[in-house]
Amino acid sequence: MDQLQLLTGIGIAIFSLGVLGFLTRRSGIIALMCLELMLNGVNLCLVSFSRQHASADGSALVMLIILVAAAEAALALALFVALFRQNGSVELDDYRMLKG
Amino acid sequence: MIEPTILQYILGTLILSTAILTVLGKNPVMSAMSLMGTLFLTGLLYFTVGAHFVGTVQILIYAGAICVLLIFIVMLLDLKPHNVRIPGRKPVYLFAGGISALFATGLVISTLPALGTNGMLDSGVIAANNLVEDAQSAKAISLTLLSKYMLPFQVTALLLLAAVMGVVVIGQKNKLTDSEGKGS
Amino acid sequence: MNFDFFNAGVFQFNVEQLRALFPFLALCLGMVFTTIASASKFPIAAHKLILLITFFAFGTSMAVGLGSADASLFGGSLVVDDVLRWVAIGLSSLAVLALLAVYDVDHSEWSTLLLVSVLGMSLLPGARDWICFFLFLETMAIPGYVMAAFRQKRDGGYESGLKYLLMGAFASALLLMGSTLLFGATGSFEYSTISDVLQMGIPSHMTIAAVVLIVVSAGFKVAMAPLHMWAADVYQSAPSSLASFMAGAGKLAVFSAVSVAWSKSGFFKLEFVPSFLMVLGILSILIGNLMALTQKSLRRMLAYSSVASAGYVAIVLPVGEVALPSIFVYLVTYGIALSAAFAVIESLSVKSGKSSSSNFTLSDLALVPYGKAKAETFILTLALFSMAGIPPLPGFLGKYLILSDVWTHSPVSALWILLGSMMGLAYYLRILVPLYFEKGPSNDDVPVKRFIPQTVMASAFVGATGLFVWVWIYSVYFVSATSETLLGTLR
Amino acid sequence: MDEVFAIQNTSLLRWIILLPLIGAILNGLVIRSKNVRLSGLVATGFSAAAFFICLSLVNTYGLFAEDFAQVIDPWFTWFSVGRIHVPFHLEYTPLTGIMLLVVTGIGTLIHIFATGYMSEEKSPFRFFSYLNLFLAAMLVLVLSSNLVGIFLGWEGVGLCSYLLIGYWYESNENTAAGMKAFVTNRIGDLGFFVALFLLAAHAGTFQIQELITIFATGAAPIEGGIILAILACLFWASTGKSAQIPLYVWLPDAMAGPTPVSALIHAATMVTSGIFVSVRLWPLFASQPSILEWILWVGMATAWLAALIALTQRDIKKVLAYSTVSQLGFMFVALGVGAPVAAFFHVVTHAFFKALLFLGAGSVIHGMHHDQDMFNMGGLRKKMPQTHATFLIGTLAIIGFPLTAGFFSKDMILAKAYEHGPLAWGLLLLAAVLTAFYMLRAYTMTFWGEARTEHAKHAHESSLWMTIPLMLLAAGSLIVGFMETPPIIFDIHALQTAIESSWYGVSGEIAGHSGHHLSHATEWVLVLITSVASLGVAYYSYKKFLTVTSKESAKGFAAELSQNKFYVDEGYQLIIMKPLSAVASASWRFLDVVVINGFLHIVRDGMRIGGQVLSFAHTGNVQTYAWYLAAAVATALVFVNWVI
Amino acid sequence: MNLLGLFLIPFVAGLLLFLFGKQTKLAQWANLLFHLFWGVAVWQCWSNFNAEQMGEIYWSWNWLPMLNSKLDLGLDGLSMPLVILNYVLSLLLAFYCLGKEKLSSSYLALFSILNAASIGSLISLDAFAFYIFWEFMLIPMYFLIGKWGSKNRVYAALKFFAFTMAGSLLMLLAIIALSKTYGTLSWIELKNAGIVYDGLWGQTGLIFLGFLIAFSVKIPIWPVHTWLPDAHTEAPTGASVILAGVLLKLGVYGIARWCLVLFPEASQDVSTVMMTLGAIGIVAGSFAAWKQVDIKRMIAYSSVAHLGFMVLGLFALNVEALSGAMFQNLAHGLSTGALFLIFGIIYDRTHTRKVADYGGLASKNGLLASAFVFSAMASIGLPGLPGFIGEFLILSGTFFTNKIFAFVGLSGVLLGAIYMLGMLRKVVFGPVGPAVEAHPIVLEWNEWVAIVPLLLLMLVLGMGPQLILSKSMFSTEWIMGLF
Repeated sequence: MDQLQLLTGIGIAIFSLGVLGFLTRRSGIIALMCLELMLNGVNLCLVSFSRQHASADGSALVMLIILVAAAEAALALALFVALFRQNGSVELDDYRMLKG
Repeated sequence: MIEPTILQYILGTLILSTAILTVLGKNPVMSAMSLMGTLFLTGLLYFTVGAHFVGTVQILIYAGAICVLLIFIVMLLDLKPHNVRIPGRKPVYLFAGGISALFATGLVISTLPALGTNGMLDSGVIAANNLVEDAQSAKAISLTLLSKYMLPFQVTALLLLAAVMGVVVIGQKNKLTDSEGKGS
Repeated sequence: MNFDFFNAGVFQFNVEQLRALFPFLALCLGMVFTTIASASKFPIAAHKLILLITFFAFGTSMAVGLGSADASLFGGSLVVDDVLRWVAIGLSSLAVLALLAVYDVDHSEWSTLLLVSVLGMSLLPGARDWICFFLFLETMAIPGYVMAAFRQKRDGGYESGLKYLLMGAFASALLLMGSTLLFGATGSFEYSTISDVLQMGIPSHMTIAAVVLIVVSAGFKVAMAPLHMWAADVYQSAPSSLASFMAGAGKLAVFSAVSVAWSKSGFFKLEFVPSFLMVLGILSILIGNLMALTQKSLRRMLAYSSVASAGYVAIVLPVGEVALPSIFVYLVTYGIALSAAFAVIESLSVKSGKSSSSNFTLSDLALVPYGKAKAETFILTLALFSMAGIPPLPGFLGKYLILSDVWTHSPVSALWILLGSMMGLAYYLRILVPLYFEKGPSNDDVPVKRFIPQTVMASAFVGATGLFVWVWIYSVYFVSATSETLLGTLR
Repeated sequence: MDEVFAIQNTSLLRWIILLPLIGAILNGLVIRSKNVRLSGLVATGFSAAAFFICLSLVNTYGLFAEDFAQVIDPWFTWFSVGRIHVPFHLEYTPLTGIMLLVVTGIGTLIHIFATGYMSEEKSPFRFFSYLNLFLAAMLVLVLSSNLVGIFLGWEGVGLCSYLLIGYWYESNENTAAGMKAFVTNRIGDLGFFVALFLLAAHAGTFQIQELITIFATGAAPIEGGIILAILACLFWASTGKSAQIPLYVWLPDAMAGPTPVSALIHAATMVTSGIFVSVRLWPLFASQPSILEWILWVGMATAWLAALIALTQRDIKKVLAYSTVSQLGFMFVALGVGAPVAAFFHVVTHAFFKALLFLGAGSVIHGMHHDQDMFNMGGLRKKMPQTHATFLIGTLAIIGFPLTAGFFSKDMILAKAYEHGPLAWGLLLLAAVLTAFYMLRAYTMTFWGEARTEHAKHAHESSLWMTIPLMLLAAGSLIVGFMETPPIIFDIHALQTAIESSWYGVSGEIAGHSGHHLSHATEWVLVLITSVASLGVAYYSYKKFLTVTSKESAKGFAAELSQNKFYVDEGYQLIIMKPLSAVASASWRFLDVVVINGFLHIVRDGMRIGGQVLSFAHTGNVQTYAWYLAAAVATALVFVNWVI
Repeated sequence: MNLLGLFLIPFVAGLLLFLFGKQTKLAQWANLLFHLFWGVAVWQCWSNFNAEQMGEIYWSWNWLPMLNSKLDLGLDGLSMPLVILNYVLSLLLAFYCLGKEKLSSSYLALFSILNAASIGSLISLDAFAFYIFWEFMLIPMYFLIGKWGSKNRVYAALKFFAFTMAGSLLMLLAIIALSKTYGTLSWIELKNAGIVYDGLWGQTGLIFLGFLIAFSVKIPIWPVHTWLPDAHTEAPTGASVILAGVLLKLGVYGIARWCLVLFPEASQDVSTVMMTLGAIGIVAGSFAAWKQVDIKRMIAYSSVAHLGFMVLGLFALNVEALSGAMFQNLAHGLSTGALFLIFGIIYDRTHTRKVADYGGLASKNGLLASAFVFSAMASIGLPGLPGFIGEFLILSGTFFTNKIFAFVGLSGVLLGAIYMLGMLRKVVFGPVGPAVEAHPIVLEWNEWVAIVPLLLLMLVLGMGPQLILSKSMFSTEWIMGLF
């Protein structure tokens, strides 16, 4: 087995773990962390693939991903803070006013 | 065809376990910490495959900045374990778990070729090692970013601008909300 | 390896490329101005002026470029061709409409965000690899997240923003995974390479998984059932202008980009993609229409109707880039009608004394003071009939084109569109009932806010002219132009 | 056929129709005067004008001429599409001429009578415009040169009779009677329709002249079955219009209309149009003997049934109505035995004396302040002498008192019946005897004995408006019989020549019928038997009803049966109308309301419910959305990996 | 021949009438004025109308080349009579409207636009243009029923809209298929395109069915007729008249123009089925009409029956029947229109539709009663009135093709007498009913002006049908030449 394939495996595993968390954790913050996990998994795969194909594109995308992740995280956290100030909770299933 | 080293195996196990901790941790601080661990260890793993630049960025920005931000917010809102509900208390979350299990299986199954031996890829080309080394170098990456992906790289600036503005707006507005927004 | 940075041709633009680049520069200039304006506390009117000028410059410069050769910029990662130009024109007009009709927010940051988002949208169809695609998509989306959260004073402002953000991030993670796997399978992010590789042989499971992930995430962006739920919430409680803008322009950008990207990277050659899209489309038509039938809140109803419309386009997508004209016409006409409807609902909710238009329900329409809202009701009527696709309103042209493309592809699936538009009638017509067929209260103490007359005038102007004359001629020429230039150049 | 007949064109014929029409329009729309004299005189004037035109026509073109020239008024083309070509042409033949004289002449007299009779009317102009309209329609029927035109008149007179029966529309009975008349006639007219279709399909023409000259002579290839079918359909139509079994039921109810109407429409003219059309088309009938049997026995049955019912009626107009039905039966019998001349002869004479009887009855009713029950009358011969005298003449004529009009026509029919066969003759004779019985019953109960009620005591003679027409008609019923007499008496055959000369030279001989004639001895015997039998029964009936009390009513099963008209109406109601209306309401309620609309509403509500069910899935929790997203991906992955 | 004005005038008039706002009286007179202008255009078309041609295009604009669609306007024996009928009815309604406060300027405007649409679909010889006008008719009608209708109007309006839309969507698909298959949508080119018939379930057959279903819903043919009673009953008088007089006729016209001409073989294949449906329609419609207690509903069901006759006429596939159907279009338009108009005028005073409330109309207003009876007689096909010509031609044509259907049709003739006269008995005659008792029934001059010409026209057409038949003869024979 190639070490790169180990990376890919780990990446996919982490990605799936992130999905699991995002689907099951009810705390918004932790769901956000799980999102970061997913992105991290993607990064792992990207690195390994770009090694396999000897192209820097993957690594370049990793940079951009990190950047976007940062932006999203910042926004999400800002929102959480605001929501917490309004309703004193960041539990996702406390915010279900819009439905039906 | 390079066999993984012991170090890589250890790192992998650690990464997975910290990730699991992140997902299952009762306390948000705990989760945040272990997430930080995951990211850090991932950075180390990058180093072991020679992707030094990516690893550095990973540790500096990702593990450093973002996770610190997370922890900071968690602390700010001081979310205690008691007001963090445990998954699986509601039966529907079993359903959610089922879905994600299915998801994971599907993903893993379909990516088996990548996990299996080489040459299973559609393109069928296996790069020579020296090329690989070059491709991972900081120079190559930056060149790619600044030549081929010039436009996205610049657009990210606008993206960040938007994000910053958004944070500003949301942050400033909720003062406004507390003063005015009560009525409605 | 040593790389001659300045002779790499990255920074050297010839005239055509500069001309192709100019509209985007105009947008960026607009951003600069709006940023300055909001930094130095200019009044909203100034922002509006800047925006108008910017969009006008953007649209016209794109229109001027129409028909000229395709310009490939930044080493081929962005190609400015007629599709992009047309989409950009449509976007700018929709943006102007959203701006004129419903500018129901009073933050100066709004304008900058709008511009950023438009930039992302208009770049989207020009992307030629998945990295750019992802980046432009995020550029389009992130300002959207912010704008969706603009309305804290209304009910559920933050909530809709949060939902939008979380789901969007989740979806883009999926998209990333997809393109990563694709990269892994084919060794490249570029559409052309990918399609070459896909043509080489029977695609591996990994490729298929990648395509599935990408399709689903795109389906999320355009709110196809069952990935549509965020849309209802966001369109209900986000600012009207964001809702109309995202539902109209956003759909237009993403759909045309997706159509380009998928057909250029040869997804439609995988036999499961059309059927997958078919399933999504049928689900969207059924769920969207059925849910819209049961809605109380009008804005929610419109959201679901847009879900259904996404379904129609999803059915026509597999036809490939040939269907771009019809998709374009359909989405532009639909977007215009939708914005007009949102505008009218906004002002009607004020006229009937509601605090916010989010919960403006069907029964509240009866509270609209009788004879006090003639213009709005007229516009709303036109908009609804246009969405229902009744001739001679332009919505019919869109429906006709979509149907005719679907017919050539798979005649049976055209029946689903017919079924959908039948179901659609039920709620479109029901909205008119309290407006026309039941005499509302004739109270004279109507709370008239300042922006209502202007809103109405604007929507009346744009709505009426746009719905009646403009779009007809416009789309006719679009169809003729593209069906020659575009279809000519495609193969 | 032009080489045989010199065709003469004239535009005079249309005026016969136009004049009464103008009268109707003037009365109904222009003048609208409440003054009965004025409107009456206008109407009378126009019908009289029509009568004089007819006279001049008869004068010009002759009535009993041997070699007759076809007279055509080519007015305009009504409609002409593909195989269907319908010119609106009018045609004069001797037969037509006689019918014209009868219609316009008697019509005019009845107009005059009505001017007196309707004196206390609110809106007489309506009555008179209807009456004129009827004349116009009837004249179209008589004059038209093709069957479609005849159908126009045919239904036109139906309309007018509908309007006139329901003239006093305030009472539901009258309007019901009118509707019954119209609908029953429509049932008959379906036959006419089919006949027209068959003609269009197989003959390609509706022109009577062509039909006769081509098909009766067999000049054109058309199988007899078709002609038979056409004739059967026409006969069916006649049973409607001329009140034969099974469609006679409307005529007695039609007496709800004013008496002049009963006289003009339901005795003299309209109801005989069936016979008139049959006589016009006689050569066709003659070419299909098998239809004649049917006609014979239907006529016979009608004559009997009506006579039996007439025996016990209390209402004088009802008696006359049933007697009309019975006499029409006689005419059809005449057709059936192959004697069109006799049939038409009886049409003419019957027109006179039945009109006379009805008008007499009308005068009586007028005198009795609109009480029509004979049991309330009696002893009127002193109170109203002229009426009595004329009525007596009418009665004698109808029972065939020697040398009256009825005597000749009825005798001719009986003779022809005897030629056809003794059975028909015997039955017909008995029917005639019944006629004598109920007519004398009516006459006696009305005019003899002593007055049985106040009305009867204070009855008064009617004005000259009414009595003069009575006298003229009485004179008519005495003399009109002499235009066609048996060989044993005078031996005049004017009518025969007239009729036979109007078949375009085609002979009316029945196919394969040996035209042997009775010896004079047999004729004498027949005449004697008939007269003696009728007069004897008449005298018995006179004695029987001389002393009748007002309380007296029918006793015994047979009498009950007869008085209740053999429950035919009730039977029709039970067997046809009720089930039909039940089916109607069932088909509407079930098909439309339950099935179709029910289905639609199920669809509608189903959609609504489906929406509500779906909206449960939309919990509002953002993670649920993520679940659906992930589920979509997962299912797609699994599907693509393991299923495809 | 200025065909453009034929539908532009009413369209522009409609837009202008919207501007009158509260000035109802002014708008009504202006509407009359517009009808004057329109009348000039109609008269011009009538006077230099050439009956000896079929599908000749007098005005054309290549408006949507990429959709293979040209705005071709033409006028021939099929459309001419209906154009005239449409104009006459609309003119008389313009008179009827005078002085009715409720019929505001927007009502007149919608009406005018409706006219534009119906005329447009009559004279456009291009499938796409035809469809546009065809669908456009729904919008004004929806508002006319829904806003000015009576109690249950919303239900009726929605039902009307949904039914018609459902039908015409299939037609839309058929039109698309045509343009994709033959590259043209112009009627005459399609006619010459040599459409090959590959069985009813082949492509051509399905296209044909698409057209057929759309028109069948509009006619309406049993069993898709249930929208008609509701629409007729709830619609305001004017809308009922136009609905009965023009809109339903467009279905018949459409079948003749698009189905019979373009798909003769297919028409032959379905003829038996369609004739069966028509016959069922006749009987079921008459039965239903017989059992109604609501006068307008009863008249509506009588229309269902009459249109059953026209379906027979269309699919008997011979000249007599087809010209009969085309003529019956006019006859039914006039007679039923008159019935709706007269009853509408009565309803304006009494505000009840229940038969039970009526009776003895004749003793309140003799002339009106006579007009009512006259129209009823025309509607049951009394000879001398146009209904007879139509029914006679149709039924004899049917008789040539299939005797059974002719007999069923005859039963319709009989049942027609039963329900119509039954209604007359209860409404016009008999003792005076409460509603008639309570309200004075005296007509304004303009209402007389609206009624009388209808009656005269019936008389003229009844005795001189050649006036119209000669105009449509060529076309019908031309069509039947295809079979």
